[in-house]
Amino acid sequence: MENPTPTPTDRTQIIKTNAIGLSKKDYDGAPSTLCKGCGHNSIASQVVQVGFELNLRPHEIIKLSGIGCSSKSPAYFLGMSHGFNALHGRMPSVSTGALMANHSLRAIGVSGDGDTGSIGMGQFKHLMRRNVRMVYLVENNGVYGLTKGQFSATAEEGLELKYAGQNEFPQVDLCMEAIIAGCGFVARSFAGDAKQVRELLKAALSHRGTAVLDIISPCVAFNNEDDSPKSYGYGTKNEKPLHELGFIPYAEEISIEPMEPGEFRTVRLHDGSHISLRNLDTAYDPTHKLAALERLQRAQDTGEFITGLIYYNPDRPSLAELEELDTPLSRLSTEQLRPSQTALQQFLQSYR
Amino acid sequence: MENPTPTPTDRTQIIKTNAIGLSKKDYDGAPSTLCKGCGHNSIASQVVQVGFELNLRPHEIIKLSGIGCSSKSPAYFLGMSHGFNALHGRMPSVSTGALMANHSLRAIGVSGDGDTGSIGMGQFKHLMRRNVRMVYLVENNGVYGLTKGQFSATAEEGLELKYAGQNEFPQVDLCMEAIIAGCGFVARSFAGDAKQVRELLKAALSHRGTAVLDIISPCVAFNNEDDSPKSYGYGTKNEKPLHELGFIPYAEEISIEPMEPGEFRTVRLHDGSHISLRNLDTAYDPTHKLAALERLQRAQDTGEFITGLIYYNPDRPSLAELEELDTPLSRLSTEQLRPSQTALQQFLQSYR
Amino acid sequence: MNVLERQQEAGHATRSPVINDFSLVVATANGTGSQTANLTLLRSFFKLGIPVHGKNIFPSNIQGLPTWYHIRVSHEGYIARRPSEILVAFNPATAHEDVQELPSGGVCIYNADLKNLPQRDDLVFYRVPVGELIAGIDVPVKRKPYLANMAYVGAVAWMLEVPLEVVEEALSAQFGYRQKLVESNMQVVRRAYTWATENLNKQDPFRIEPMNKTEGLIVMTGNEAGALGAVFGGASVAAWYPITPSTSFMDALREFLPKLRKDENGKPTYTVIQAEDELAAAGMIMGAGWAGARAITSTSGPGISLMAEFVSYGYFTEIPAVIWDIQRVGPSTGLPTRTSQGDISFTYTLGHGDTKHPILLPSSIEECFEFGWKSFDLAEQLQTPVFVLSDLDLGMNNWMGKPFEYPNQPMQRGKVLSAGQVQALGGFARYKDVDGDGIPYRTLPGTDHPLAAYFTRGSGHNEQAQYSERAEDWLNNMARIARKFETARNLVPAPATELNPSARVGIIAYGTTRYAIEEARDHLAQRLPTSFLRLRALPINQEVRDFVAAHERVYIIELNRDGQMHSILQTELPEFASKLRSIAYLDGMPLTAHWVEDRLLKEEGDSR
Amino acid sequence: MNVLERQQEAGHATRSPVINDFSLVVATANGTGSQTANLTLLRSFFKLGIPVHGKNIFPSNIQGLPTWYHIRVSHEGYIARRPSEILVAFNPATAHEDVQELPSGGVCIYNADLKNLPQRDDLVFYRVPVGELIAGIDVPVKRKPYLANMAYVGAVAWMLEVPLEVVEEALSAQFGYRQKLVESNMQVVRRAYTWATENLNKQDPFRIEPMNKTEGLIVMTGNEAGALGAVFGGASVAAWYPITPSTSFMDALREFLPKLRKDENGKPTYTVIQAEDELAAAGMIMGAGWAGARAITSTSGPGISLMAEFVSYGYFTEIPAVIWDIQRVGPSTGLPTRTSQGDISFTYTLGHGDTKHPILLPSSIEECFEFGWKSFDLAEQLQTPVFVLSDLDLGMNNWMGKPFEYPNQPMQRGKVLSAGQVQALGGFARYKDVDGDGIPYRTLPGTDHPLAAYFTRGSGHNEQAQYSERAEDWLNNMARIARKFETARNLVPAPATELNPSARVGIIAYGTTRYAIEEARDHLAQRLPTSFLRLRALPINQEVRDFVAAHERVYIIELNRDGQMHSILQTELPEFASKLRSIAYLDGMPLTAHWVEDRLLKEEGDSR
Ligand SMILES: Cc1ncc(C[n+]2csc(CCOP(=O)(O)OP(=O)(O)O)c2C)c(N)n1
Ligand SMILES: Cc1ncc(C[n+]2csc(CCOP(=O)(O)OP(=O)(O)O)c2C)c(N)n1
Ligand code: SF4
Ligand code: SF4
Ligand SMILES: [Mg+2]
Ligand SMILES: [Mg+2]
Repeated sequence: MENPTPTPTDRTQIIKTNAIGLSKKDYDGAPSTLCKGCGHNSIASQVVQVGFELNLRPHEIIKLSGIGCSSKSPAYFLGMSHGFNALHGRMPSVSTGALMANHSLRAIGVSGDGDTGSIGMGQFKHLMRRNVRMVYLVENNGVYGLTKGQFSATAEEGLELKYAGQNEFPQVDLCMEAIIAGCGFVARSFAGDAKQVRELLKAALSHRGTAVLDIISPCVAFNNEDDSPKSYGYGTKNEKPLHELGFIPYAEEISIEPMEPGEFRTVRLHDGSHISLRNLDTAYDPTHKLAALERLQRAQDTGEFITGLIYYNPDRPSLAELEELDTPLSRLSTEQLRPSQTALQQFLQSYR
Repeated sequence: MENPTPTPTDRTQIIKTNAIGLSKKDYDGAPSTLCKGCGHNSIASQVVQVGFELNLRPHEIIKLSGIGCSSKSPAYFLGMSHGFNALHGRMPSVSTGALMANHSLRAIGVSGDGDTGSIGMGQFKHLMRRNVRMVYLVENNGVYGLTKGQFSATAEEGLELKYAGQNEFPQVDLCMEAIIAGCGFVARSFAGDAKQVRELLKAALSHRGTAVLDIISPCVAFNNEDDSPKSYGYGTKNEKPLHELGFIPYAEEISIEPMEPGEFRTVRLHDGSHISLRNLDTAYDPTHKLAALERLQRAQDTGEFITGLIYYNPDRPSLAELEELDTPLSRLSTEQLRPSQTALQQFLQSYR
Repeated sequence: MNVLERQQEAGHATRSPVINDFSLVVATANGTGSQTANLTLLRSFFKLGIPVHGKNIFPSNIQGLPTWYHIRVSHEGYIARRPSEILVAFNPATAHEDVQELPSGGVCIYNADLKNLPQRDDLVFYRVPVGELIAGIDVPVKRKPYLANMAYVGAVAWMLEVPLEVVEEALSAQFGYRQKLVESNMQVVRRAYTWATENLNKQDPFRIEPMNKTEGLIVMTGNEAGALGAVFGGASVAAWYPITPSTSFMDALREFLPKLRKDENGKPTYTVIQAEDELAAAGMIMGAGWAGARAITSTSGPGISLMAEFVSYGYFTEIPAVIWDIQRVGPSTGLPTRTSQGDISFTYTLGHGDTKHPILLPSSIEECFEFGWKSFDLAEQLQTPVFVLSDLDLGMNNWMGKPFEYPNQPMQRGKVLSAGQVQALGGFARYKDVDGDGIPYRTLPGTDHPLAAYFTRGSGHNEQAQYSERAEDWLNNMARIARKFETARNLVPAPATELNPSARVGIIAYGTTRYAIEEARDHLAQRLPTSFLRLRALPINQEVRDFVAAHERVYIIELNRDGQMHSILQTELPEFASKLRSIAYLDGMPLTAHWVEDRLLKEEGDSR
Repeated sequence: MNVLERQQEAGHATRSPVINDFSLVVATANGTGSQTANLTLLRSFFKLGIPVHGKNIFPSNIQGLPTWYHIRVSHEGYIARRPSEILVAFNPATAHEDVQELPSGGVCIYNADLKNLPQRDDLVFYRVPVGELIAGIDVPVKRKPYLANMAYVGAVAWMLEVPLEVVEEALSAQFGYRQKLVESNMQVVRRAYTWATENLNKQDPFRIEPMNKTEGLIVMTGNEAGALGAVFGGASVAAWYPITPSTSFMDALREFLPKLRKDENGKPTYTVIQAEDELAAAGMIMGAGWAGARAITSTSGPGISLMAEFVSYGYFTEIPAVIWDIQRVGPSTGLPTRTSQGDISFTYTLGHGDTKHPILLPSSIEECFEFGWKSFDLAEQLQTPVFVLSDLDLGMNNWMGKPFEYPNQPMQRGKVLSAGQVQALGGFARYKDVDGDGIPYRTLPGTDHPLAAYFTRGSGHNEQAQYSERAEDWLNNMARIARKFETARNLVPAPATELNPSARVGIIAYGTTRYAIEEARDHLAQRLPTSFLRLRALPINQEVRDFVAAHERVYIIELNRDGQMHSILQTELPEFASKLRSIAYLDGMPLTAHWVEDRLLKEEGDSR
């Protein structure tokens, strides 16, 4: 049975619970109905793990999605949080509305590459511009899984697949798209790299505005041949993390210093927590937009599978900040929502 | 009266005609109903001029647009060509369909910044990916002119306007968007720079796939205060051409050499014509994607108003080439469209 | 039949004065600022206590194309459109045709610059030397052209004998009492007035005389009234994309909210987001309504088409939201600056699959205000998207009305469970019909209880909101939603009915066609007495059935081509289908009483 | 009433054989490759000359959720859904419920791995030790799980006495005669068959016997048939976005076109573009139809909603295009893998403003093929978007049919003027009603004549296609388009009517509900004789009016909640509105004859 409303674990059992007394089970959702081995499943289980480790209060979270196998995943985590499985490609607008109604909520949005890059391109770009505070997970497999494997906009040019044939069009790089649209937290990861996914997700939840995680998530049914850049085989063999990542909850002030190859540094996140980066191979500075674009383009040209925090810039206020929202609008009293009778009479004076 | 179907100029008059015997008047459209001084009007008249100078055969051209003041302009040029004033933001899909039906036609699409950057973002990006052979003119004024001056997606962050107030969101740079989406001909110009607009338009018409011209075109009604980057005042004062441009129809083979500052070189276009570039101030090489992105980003950061051919790469085949279209589909005979009776019988065998 | 014809009928040899009963049209070009001049005239008549209404017939561009402003002045209080007897010809492009259209006995006040107007000796012509009159007035150059319009204000004032102090008062209101502007403009008005007094002699019968019929009334556009209603309805999340004629609705909302809806700390209790298109606007109000905001958008035809998928979603997932459709002429882009009632059937069942949506049908600024707040109550009570179908005529033109009544009931937030209630109930099932009215209970995100959460999805679900492909779950759920629609019948505003005991013929209409119909009914009182039922909402209730039952023939009069409401009523009242007759017409202009009379008489003639 | 009941009625002491008259259901999990096994059974019966039909009831996911495949075998030729007497229980998740649902006297063949099935001694159980049977067969590991399904093929073959060579023939066809695959699979089939012969003894009455009722017939899905029709209709530009259940339509088109539509130089005479969404797909076919291609798209409910704005545009600008809606259960995402007739009223007037669109309503693969080509002729003759409303049941399931008839008329390209004709006429007016049928003339872009060009726009225009805001231009143009729709009435396919002289009751239906209705009518021949009119298109013609007139009561039977066609007919035939009765039902499953009989008898009971 899908999405049973779970209840907090009975305390009498001896089960490991977190700081707010919830067990990992309490962060589960319904059993997955996705294919065994689907990348989306491993991502969902990382969300569960992160919820547990960060002591998230389920009722403070909302989970949203579009349509697709990927977009089904919110049903498979955080069963005690409100969920919204929207329309194909339209999760961004729904999230925007929901978070304007109640900006105290923290939102985890899940989308697919088709849901975001094909039908959803417009809403995705404009969400970035508005910088709505939410985590935007793309479970990117380069195909439309749920409709049986057609190419999506993120499929590599020239890629050949059994059902879909050959892809004639250049791939959409969602990280680049997010960056030039103004997104301040852009990361790429790999469903096979559980630890990195977790650390990035934690950092993303601490970001001030929209945080995009473009997670390559193999479709074992339609796009998992080892020579496909979005397969497990390819990912496991070729993933090239730009740095080693660690998330440090609520540490004291630490500032950003420029970094040399292999050097270690921490970046302060909006809510006071930090993320630590230890560069691997090359020096990479995720705080420079052009460097990020350059790196992504190079990776695309050379077929490198780079992962990590690709761009970070906390300067732009979130939409709720811009709108100067205070009390969540959904919590306003009737009195706050309806001006007085005298207010009406006065107002009408100027129309006499 | 709008859009009168003009007839070729009566030869007996002594009027200057071009190589195919048409006068400039023959390339006119209906009288404009746009505001006096609107940038869109000057662009329309450049299209007329280019049609005349390039000896375009009106019946070989189609003109398409979305909705907006800008999108009205196709009615004001090439009155002897078929026109299609589509839906808001949907000109790209309509153009794609029309040019698949008849890929021998040359298409001039006109859109606005709202039509392209707001409602039309998705179709714009996907048109670039498909590389449909057409000229895509954006008459970019940073506002929704026809609906009385609200900010569009290309308005500068922080810009203040009388009606629209202050713009809180980062601007969409349509040139960057086009480049990362795979467009091979990306230029920016200024409605006030008639010559440059003409030369770019000519070159664009010779391009193999989609050619994007992002033309800053002031809205005198709603966004023309001298301090606004999309005003005449600002443009005239600050326009910074990256190079001097010249279009050379059908010259013999000339290849591209790397160029030094101030050096002169020509770039061969798909149909054998050329465009000559003489660098101004800095060395700028429009054939390198990253350099182009870098330049655009820098211009945005420093508020520079750069114009010229920003990126050029003729390598990708057009959609019609990819689809291996030969005889225009709209010209196929009934025989070519309907297989024989025996073909049907044979085909059904395998379903018995 | 216009006043002049009536005069002739009355067989006057010399023309006796026509007082407070005429229609005047000002012909100018778009973007010449004539709106100020026109509203000044309108307000002058209003301030003199004479019932008046103005209609702006403008083109779909920003500058230069023909524009007509119709002012109807009627001591009887009729405000429907009526062919004008008085023309102010200030647009060279249309002057010729405009003059031709005047009825015999009409008046033409024209700008002296106009060349070769048609010669008609059955008209009275007044020539106004605008050039001279505005010469040397000191105003910023930019405003210079606008001054020309003040010349006709002065001329009209002279002709109709409007006291100049009244004009000045009206003008000041228009310019927000910015003295310098008022002065420079009044200067032109006075010059024109004096010039006319000295150089023209009045040959026409039209005059105005003060009355007291506008005592205590207000003047406002329907879009302003609707937006104000939304403000008092607690609109908290508005999302929109610009489109004529709905833009001024959101402009008003954005103007009113900061004035009326800051909290004790000066923080906004609302937010208004300009979306990238209508798809996004629809998604935003869905998300907002789901999360507990009072969510609203306004749009017009093309936007409605783009919202179809989300409305189908909102119907099935049961999310409250309010959608204003300020109707313009469709299909497609159609006539964006002309009025229509052409989206009725499309919105009533908007979206794929079996759907039905409540629709409110305002006909006045009072109802725009009322439905402005009530639509939120209905949306949250019924947990479904609710439409308000206004039109360009009502939305963008200025109408007289009574000062709005403050909402006569506390806000209805519908069946929302708090954490405490969830605790008390030991859980809840999102889509269960607990009360038998088809309306389930919901919780808002953020409700602090482990059993409060549920999963919203557009795919099949059972009472617990769990994914389900089971036939019986689908069947039961959709049957319940249908019951909810039955509940709606008696929740939505009831029709306004005028039963005429001696009438065998009934009229059903909705929205702004009422004014032409009401005037026509008065004229026909003797020849063809009628009853009148004005629908204020869909779905219909028993009252409508009874009305139809009580009459031999019922004409549904509406402003579209296909008789959309007529079709809806035919399917809702099959037993009466054949006595329901359609009178549908759409050319972009509001109906005239004259046309309604003719059509009714013709139809009745045919059916006798 | 199923065969078993009938047997009991007939009061048999011992159970006499039931030959070629049963329904069998195979219960498996999605993505286990059972489709091959099921189609092998289907084809075996077909090859034995017995009328047969299969329905796949599958979930909206790719792997693991329950799936049922129903096979109806009927010597009488009935192919409607019928509750199954024979169950192949291979899905642990549903086995318990599946067994419960069997009628008394039914049969259950089950996988020995299944634990604690319900004990019912009114059923016959056959236990099949699948594990043993597939042990050590050599196939690529990946295919191993699929083999299990072959075990039930063998067991069913034994039970129903299907000759193994027939099974092998069918199997080979399934595997495209790839010998190695066929061999390994047949091995399991044989093992199961032999094992059953040796270890089971037949206690059930069901058997099949060869007949000759499938002589010369073909088996195909509706989507394949429709796509093939489009290929012979000259489809040249197809644009689409994937969506169940329409995806297989485009898959078929993309498979067939290269085989049948290369020109003499091997160049394609078509192109198929996968769009980024349905908005774009709609825009592409508008552009293509305008430029002279035969343009087509296929989609389902959510896509229809997204196409609304462009369809309103196409209606008003008069652009030919064909839109297939393979209906699934809505509203919203609904049940994407279940069948429905729920988009009828939405598509009929799709788009804002006054719009009406021709709709073709196929009920068989023959009609899918026929409408596949005819829809292009109609779209180009009428210069408007034309819908073909199929459904998931017809589109995705395999149906028997006669080999398709080659188009019986040359292609109708409609009123398109060549350069020469424009020259001869000295110009043309795009939107002029030259012939009085409401259909104007058009030219294609690229027509080499200075007067050939015109400007297409969704805003108001006059006969010359020039921009116009004039009231009379709007009125005339829309009136002409309405006339065009009247012309359509006699151009679209006429209904198929079976008049029964002794019938006072008529039935009107469309699409795939026909099979349940035809079977029901036969059963009711004595108790309740009925006439039957099957709509093959909208708008309706005189024949429909006459049919309704000729009967006392007419039931419109359809697969949706709100009786959508019923409503359309009520408004088209107001004079008969009250004798039109709605029988509407939607739970995602195709109707059964049994249900139709009951409902009809009940309704007739009530109305007596
Ligand atoms: C408007 C609309 N069009 C089409 C579909 C059909 N559809 C469902 S999911 C999907 C694509 C999903 O691809 P992606 O977002 O990459 O998710 P994945 O299944 O690959 O995880 C499509 C086209 C739909 N549900 N709605
Ligand atoms: C679906 C839809 N939504 C909204 C509109 C209203 N509308 C017409 S033009 C326009 C914006 C045009 O802006 P832009 O593309 O920048 O053109 P400009 O007028 O500035 O040249 C809008 C919102 C419309 N016509 N259709
Ligand atoms: S089809 Fe692909 S994306 Fe969908 S569940 Fe299966 S593996 Fe995952
Ligand atoms: S409003 Fe602006 S964009 Fe539109 S015509 Fe006038 S100047 Fe041009
Ligand atoms: Mg995908
Ligand atoms: Mg603009």
